[in-house]
Amino acid sequence: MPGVHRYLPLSEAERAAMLRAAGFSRPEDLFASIPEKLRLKGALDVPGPLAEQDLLAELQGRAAENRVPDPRAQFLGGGAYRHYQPSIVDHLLQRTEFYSSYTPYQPEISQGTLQAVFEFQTLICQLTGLDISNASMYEGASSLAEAILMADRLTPKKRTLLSDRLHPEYARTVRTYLAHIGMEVQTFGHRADGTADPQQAAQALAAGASSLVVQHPNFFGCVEEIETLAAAAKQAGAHLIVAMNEPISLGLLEAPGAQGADIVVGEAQGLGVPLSFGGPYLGFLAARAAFMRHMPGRLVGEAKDVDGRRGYVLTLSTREQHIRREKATSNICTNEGLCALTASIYMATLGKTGMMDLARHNHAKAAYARTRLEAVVGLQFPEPAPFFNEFVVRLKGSATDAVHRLAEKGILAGLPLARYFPDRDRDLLVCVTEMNPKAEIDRLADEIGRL
Amino acid sequence: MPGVHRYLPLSEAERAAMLRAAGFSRPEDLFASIPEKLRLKGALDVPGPLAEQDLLAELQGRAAENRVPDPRAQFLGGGAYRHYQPSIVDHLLQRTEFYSSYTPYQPEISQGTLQAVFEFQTLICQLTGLDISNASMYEGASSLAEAILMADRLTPKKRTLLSDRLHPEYARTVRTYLAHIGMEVQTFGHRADGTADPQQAAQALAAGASSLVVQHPNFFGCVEEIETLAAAAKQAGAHLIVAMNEPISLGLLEAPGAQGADIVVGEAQGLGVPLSFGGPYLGFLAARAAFMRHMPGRLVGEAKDVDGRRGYVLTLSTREQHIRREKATSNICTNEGLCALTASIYMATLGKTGMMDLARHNHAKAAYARTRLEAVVGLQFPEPAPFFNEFVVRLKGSATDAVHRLAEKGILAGLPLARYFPDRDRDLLVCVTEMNPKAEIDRLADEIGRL
Amino acid sequence: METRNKRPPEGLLFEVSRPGRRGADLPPLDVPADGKHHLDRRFRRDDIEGFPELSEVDVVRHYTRLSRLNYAIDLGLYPLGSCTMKYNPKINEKVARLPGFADLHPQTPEEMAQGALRLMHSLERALAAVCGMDRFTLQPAAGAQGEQVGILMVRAYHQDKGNPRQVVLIPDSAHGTNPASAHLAGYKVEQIPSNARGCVDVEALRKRVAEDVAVLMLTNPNTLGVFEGEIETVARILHDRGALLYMDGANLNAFVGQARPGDMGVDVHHLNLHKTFSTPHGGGGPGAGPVGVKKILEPYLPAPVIERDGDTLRLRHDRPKSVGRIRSFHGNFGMFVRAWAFILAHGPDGLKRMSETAVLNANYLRKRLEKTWHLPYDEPSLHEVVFSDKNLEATGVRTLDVAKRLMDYGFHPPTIYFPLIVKGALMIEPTETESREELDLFVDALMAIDAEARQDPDLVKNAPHTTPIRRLDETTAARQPILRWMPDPKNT
Amino acid sequence: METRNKRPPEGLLFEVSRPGRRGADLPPLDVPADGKHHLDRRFRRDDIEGFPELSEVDVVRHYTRLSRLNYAIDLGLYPLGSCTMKYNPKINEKVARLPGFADLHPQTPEEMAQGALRLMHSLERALAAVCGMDRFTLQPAAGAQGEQVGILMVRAYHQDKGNPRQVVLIPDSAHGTNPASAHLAGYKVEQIPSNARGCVDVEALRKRVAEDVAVLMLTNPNTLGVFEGEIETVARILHDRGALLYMDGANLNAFVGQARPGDMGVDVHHLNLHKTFSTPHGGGGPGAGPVGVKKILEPYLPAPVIERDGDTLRLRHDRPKSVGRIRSFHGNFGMFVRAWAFILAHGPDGLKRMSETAVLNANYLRKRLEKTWHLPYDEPSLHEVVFSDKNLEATGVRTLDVAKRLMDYGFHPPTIYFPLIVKGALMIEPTETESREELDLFVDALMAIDAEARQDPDLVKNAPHTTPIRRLDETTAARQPILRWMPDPKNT
Ligand SMILES: Cc1ncc(COP(=O)(O)O)c(C=O)c1O
Ligand SMILES: Cc1ncc(COP(=O)(O)O)c(C=O)c1O
Repeated sequence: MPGVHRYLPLSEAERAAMLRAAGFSRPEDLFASIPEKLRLKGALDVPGPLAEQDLLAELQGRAAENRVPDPRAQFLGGGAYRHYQPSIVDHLLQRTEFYSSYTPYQPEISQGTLQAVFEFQTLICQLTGLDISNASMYEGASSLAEAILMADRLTPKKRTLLSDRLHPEYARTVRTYLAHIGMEVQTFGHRADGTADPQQAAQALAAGASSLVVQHPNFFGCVEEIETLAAAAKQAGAHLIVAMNEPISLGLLEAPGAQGADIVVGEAQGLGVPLSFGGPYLGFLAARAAFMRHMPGRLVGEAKDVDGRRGYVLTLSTREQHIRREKATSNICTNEGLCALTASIYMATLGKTGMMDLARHNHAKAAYARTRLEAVVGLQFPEPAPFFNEFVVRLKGSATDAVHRLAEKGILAGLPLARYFPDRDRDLLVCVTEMNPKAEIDRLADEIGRL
Repeated sequence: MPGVHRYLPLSEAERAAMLRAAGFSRPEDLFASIPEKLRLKGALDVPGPLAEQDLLAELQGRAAENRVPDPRAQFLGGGAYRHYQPSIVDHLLQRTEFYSSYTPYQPEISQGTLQAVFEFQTLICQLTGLDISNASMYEGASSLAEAILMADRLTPKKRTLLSDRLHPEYARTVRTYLAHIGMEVQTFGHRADGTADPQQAAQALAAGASSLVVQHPNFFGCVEEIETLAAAAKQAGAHLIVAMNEPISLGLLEAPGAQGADIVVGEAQGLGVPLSFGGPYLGFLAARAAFMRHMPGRLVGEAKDVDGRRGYVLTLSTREQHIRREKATSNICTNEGLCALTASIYMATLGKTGMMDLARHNHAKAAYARTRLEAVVGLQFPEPAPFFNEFVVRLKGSATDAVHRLAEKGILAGLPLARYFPDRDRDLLVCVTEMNPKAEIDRLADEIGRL
Repeated sequence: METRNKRPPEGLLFEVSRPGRRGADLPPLDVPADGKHHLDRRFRRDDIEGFPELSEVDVVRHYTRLSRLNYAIDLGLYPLGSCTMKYNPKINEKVARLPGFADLHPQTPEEMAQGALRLMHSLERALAAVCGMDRFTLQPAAGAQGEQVGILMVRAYHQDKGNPRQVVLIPDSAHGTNPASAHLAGYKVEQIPSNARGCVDVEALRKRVAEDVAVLMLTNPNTLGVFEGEIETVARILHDRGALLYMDGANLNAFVGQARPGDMGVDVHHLNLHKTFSTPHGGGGPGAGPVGVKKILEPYLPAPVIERDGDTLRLRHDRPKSVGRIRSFHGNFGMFVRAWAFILAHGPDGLKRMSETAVLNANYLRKRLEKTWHLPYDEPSLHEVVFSDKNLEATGVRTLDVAKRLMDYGFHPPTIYFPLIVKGALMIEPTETESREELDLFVDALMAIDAEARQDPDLVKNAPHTTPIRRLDETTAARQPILRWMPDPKNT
Repeated sequence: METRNKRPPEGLLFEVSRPGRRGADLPPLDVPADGKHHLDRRFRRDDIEGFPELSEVDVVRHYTRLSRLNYAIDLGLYPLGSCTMKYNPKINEKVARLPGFADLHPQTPEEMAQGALRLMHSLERALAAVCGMDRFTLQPAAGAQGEQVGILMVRAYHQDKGNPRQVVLIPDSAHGTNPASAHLAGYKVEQIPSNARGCVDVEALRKRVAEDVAVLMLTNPNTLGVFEGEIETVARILHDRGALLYMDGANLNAFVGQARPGDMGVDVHHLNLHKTFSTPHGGGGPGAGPVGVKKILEPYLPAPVIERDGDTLRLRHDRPKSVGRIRSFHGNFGMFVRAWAFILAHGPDGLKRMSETAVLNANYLRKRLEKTWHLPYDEPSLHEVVFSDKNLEATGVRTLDVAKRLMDYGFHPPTIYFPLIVKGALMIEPTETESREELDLFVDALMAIDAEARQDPDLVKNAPHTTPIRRLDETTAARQPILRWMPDPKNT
């Protein structure tokens, strides 16, 4: 039966009957409104159809072509982080009521999603030490761009200052977003220890800017001096935007909001969202209350129903594109709802002590790896500043070659910085998490020593 | 915190408060009713505790120690069958409302399970061509024993006749069940073509028996002459019990009920239940209406609620152990509910045409394999009778050795009959299903040819 | 004002079926469709009458809708006494589905299945440690089959000594499977009365135990949740007369890590992995009922047994004295994986803490309820507590009504009318995975129902009011049983 | 008589939290806890104030209970117009979770990620075939970001020719993201009116298109579900004046396999994998908004692009004319896996049959409803149909009331009050995965509601009556926004 497909309920007979009932004689007539010459004559040039059994085999084959070392022996970071996802997270995500539902436009039958988002907003506020958070954004880089735009809406200066320690893909994305809306993007430099330089920031701020952007921990793993930078920004009437892409660090690091940051934005993939070769991930945006009506994206708020029951609704939608059109605070519509739910369940599962212990473990393991590598003669550490779970090691030779040679030993040693900075050919960005047992860290250090 | 475990909600503080509230001063006092000298002093000698991350790694390690060839190159049958489980089956099974609920003693909040069982009972009746089915039993072998007991309850003769073509583990289980309740077990022989011999059956029946038991297709893969055997049984006033352990065959073979069988019983694992090294599986038992009040196990029936709504309940429970105690029709309590649900979803998904097509494919593939092997000189086929998806091939040398040698080629060639019949050292039971692509069947034939 | 959603209830598979639909597509047949092995017409069927035809979407919706009609442990307290309805860890579901386990064929040669055999071997040893027994069989599919195997071993033991004996003694408080299993092992069942404390009457036992008695099946803690304090004496009485002691270990959750059957004089017992070790109940099953034995019974264990042979584990089938097989293959392996994961997750202290918490929760409930609800046996409770409807006699509200009314408060009712020695029993087992707030909510509900019973008994007697279906007419259902769907003659 | 279950609603995570509980245990730390890299106090926090503390059981119950408050596609028709809420195949969820995909780090060296790159490459090529475009970028995270990328490319194209131009034209029936995205690309937005048939007014367009116009963003089929029959003329008008045609492909489900944007004169368009290609909506996301372009725009595609280099696929970053990155990494890869699986499952005929069925279902609904419900634009419908509440004017019942009342009939309401050119719009898109009986049930509900509106308007105006929560006061919610939980001052 050509037409009967497992995903299409209608049988041939039903199809024919409905066609008649709808007043058509032939299926083609359904498309009579498409000019004849635009009607596709041939068949589409796509593979398939495949029975599910063959489909699974096909995709298993594809997945198997990704030849990567055992996760325990991977040391990649650089904007995406390897963390263990407790089994209940995915189990709960697979509730069809969560993953197959739409944006909760109809609150009476969407309280599950709405309450979960309200909780997500609160959890992000607690982690970042800020007043408000939205319901999620696409991912870290575009979220940062939106944050810069938001800061400039509250305090129009048409200028932002980026630390040169920002993830290169974030910097590039910001430039793409801001290219044509008359905002100037300027970068400021760093100190010898690898952290953003408050002096240079202050100088740059003197010319006026709506925001000062610093990544924390920065792209090279260094923990930043948020308080100092916040002071400089405040002084110049600019908003300090702290960009983060390793949320687990917030289990150990002081909440940037408590250190003077006005906006904390970035990537929350680390909160249990699968690596999935780069997406879907989870942009987040938290800010001081003053930004409330300038926020991009969806916001969920508390409300009462006609019987006085507490419930939750999408609110402040006059900020959004479907109401404000070109004057909206952003063009975002579909966001990353399910990833926000992933992160919420993850955070709820780890809880306060779990999050703080996990962060301690990550730091301890990275510190151990660093110490082991420091014992290897001939290696250098161009960024001596304190770090969380990531740092740069300068090898004796090409880091790219090193990665390939260690791959043969079943180790994915890290990210060669040459990928972004051709002049840093010997530098390797190494990330160590709870996924890396001591034995593998030792193996990494030994093999690097043998290079 | 020693006491706080992820599976135990109570915090230390709550624990202490509740202990006090319950009127105890120390946790040990909770066990004051256990004589002091019986109280365990030391700690239990068991491993753990493991964090979930380590637990997963540990069990992945165990699973990896099972070194088996690719499923496509496996040809094992002999009571458990390799079939593709459509993805929706497990997705639906993972609804906590299905897998974490208890036996539906409280129908008002168990209609999901009850309706599903009612549907299962109906599906089994439709497949077997009989009037009634129960809600599931442990697995095939013990279900057969229960069927024999049931037959003898309706028609007490204290004697049953087993075909010698019955799965040896089934025969052994029947003997264990019947050993001490005064029932005689006798076997009857087979014909040269490998099928049960109606003559011998008739002779044996002459002495009187409540049941005649034949497996279909039998252990050696042969399709049996149910009509003839049914006639013989009827003639002697005995019930024909057809034991089946490959339910997929019912997509191609005439319903035994329509051929005169009084009871069809056996293993329904083939209906989408995972192989899982032998269990949990799915015993099923279908029979003519006359057996209704003699049925072992749970039965679900239709009922009306106080508002006239249709619903389903556990019924005819006066047959069961919790009411009848030692006079019950069986001692079964917990059954294989979730496996019955698995089978129901599987059958619903394949549907009428799917079940019939799948059975045709299985037979065609087995027939192709048989034909390919027949072309190999020196091989014999001791059971020439028609088969479904399984048959015996007699190799030139030891089948056990052959299996080991082919394993090195990444093929699991089948079940050496020596496992059960020391005298059939050269015989290999080969099963071919939709899981075996032509290429692997060809490889099997070629490699056997090379032995 | 309306209260019920107007969508019609989900029909049966056969009613939502539509001719010509299909929910699965098979890979194209890659071999000749017909050859010399073509199966003769007389063997073939040309239809499966009434069999459903649905698309994948139809199937998913059907079962998703049905699922929403069920209560579940993940929705709240499920206090079925004697059923040990505890939380089922999700990781256990995940590991049981690892392809290395889920796709492993039971006929796989031992050498290729060492991981599975090692897991079974480890589980056997862990259970032996937990129970203080010498050896375990994992073969039984559930507790009842474990009882059957256990009693068959007892019989084989006596047989070996020349006389299988005739009688199995069972307390009147025992679960129905005990007598049913003893019967299947060919024994005559005799009841032993419980004493005023709800425990086995030792004097009555002493009088009764003679050469004809093969074994006593004692549930410990018994179905009142009370520890059989005189179990050692009981064992001595039996052993002195050559009889054995079988323990029904369904309630093992009460003292894991606190005490061990093996130290109590127990010769053989079963336990339920689907209770103490949290394998999911699946709406009725599957379970697993491992049986532990002392050395004296080891020769009679069902075949095969797992044994070391150098570094490899082997399944030994040559066991001359074995009672034989009780089922095909190796037992409910999928449950073994889950139970093993459960043990590893807890470790020695965790298991001890598990039983301690289960008993704490039961005693907390008891304390909060006993002033209002009648406690027929005022004995120390372990993992569960049994109340009755006695205090409501005047109101005409019965245990069944209370059970149904609890549904309106969002709870699954306790086990009711069991054990039989308590009239109108409400048997409550909270387990260790309940939080204090959930227990308090349950107490509040029972307190509210007690008040309702006095103020507005009909409200309770007509409960439940808020469930998808209300009370069903079970009598008619049993009198004119409809056990399967039939095509409506009108439509055919 | 009671109607609502008495269990209190599930509290917030922070309310059900209890100090000292934990839901996860970490592996023991296997390295020194503190060394010379100890982090200075001033960097550290010593608490995460208010952060929840729950056991695993608490978390599972919390979210399981919340889930039951949601409607879902697997529970029934979800006819949100313009959202294409179709069945999400379960196999897609399974393959997206294969460790080879789910655990693949985005910084993995290309050589080790060939499987992922091949999948992306295949998907790009399949989408190009489906849409008749020359090249695709998969980078955009959703439709809106796809629009943004598309318009940025248009800008780069004009820029290259020396003048980026100033204006983007958008019909008044367009989705809000269109103007918002155009604005982000630095353009001035001007509305083009729709004509009496609900399509773009070609004459108005012809008048308006001049040197300052960069592009027209045309939704096709438009938000009325009507095919823009004059699209070729529209393209010609634009091209004649050097402007380009952008197509919003959110409604592509209407003509997959029947017609292709590339053949209609479209220069660039996005589509939504989370609509036409069934990746789950996830309660708001994630999605994916691939953008297809004609050769002329290829140089401007976001970097990186995937390119063959012998047998290996590589990510090319050196794209001098590229508009640059719009996000980090390679796009929403998990959605690519699902979409690719969806395409493979259907094949060419299946995809064609998909759109045919979607259109059939929409027209079947339309026919059954149009006599009773007001059809503001009596034009041929493709995948969706837009009604209005005009016929109910006299009753005082409004579109919102109808939407809420549908919930009492067990349905999710259609999209309402969109498109803006229809007063009181009810925008119904059934998709191809609905069965006839589900559509009939929906028609019956709308018919019944029409009758109720006339007989008992308050019943409808006060709907819903049977949902866990009833109508919420959104005005107050927006006036005094409460956007996060705060500890109750009383308790602190
Ligand atoms: C005390 C007792 N014994 C035996 C059994 C029977 O166990 P199963 O249901 O696993 O066969 C049960 C289970 O309900 C029980 O509670
Ligand atoms: C017509 C139309 N255009 C654009 C969009 C925006 O797509 P997305 O939500 O994926 O950003 C939508 C989605 O609602 C839509 O319906």
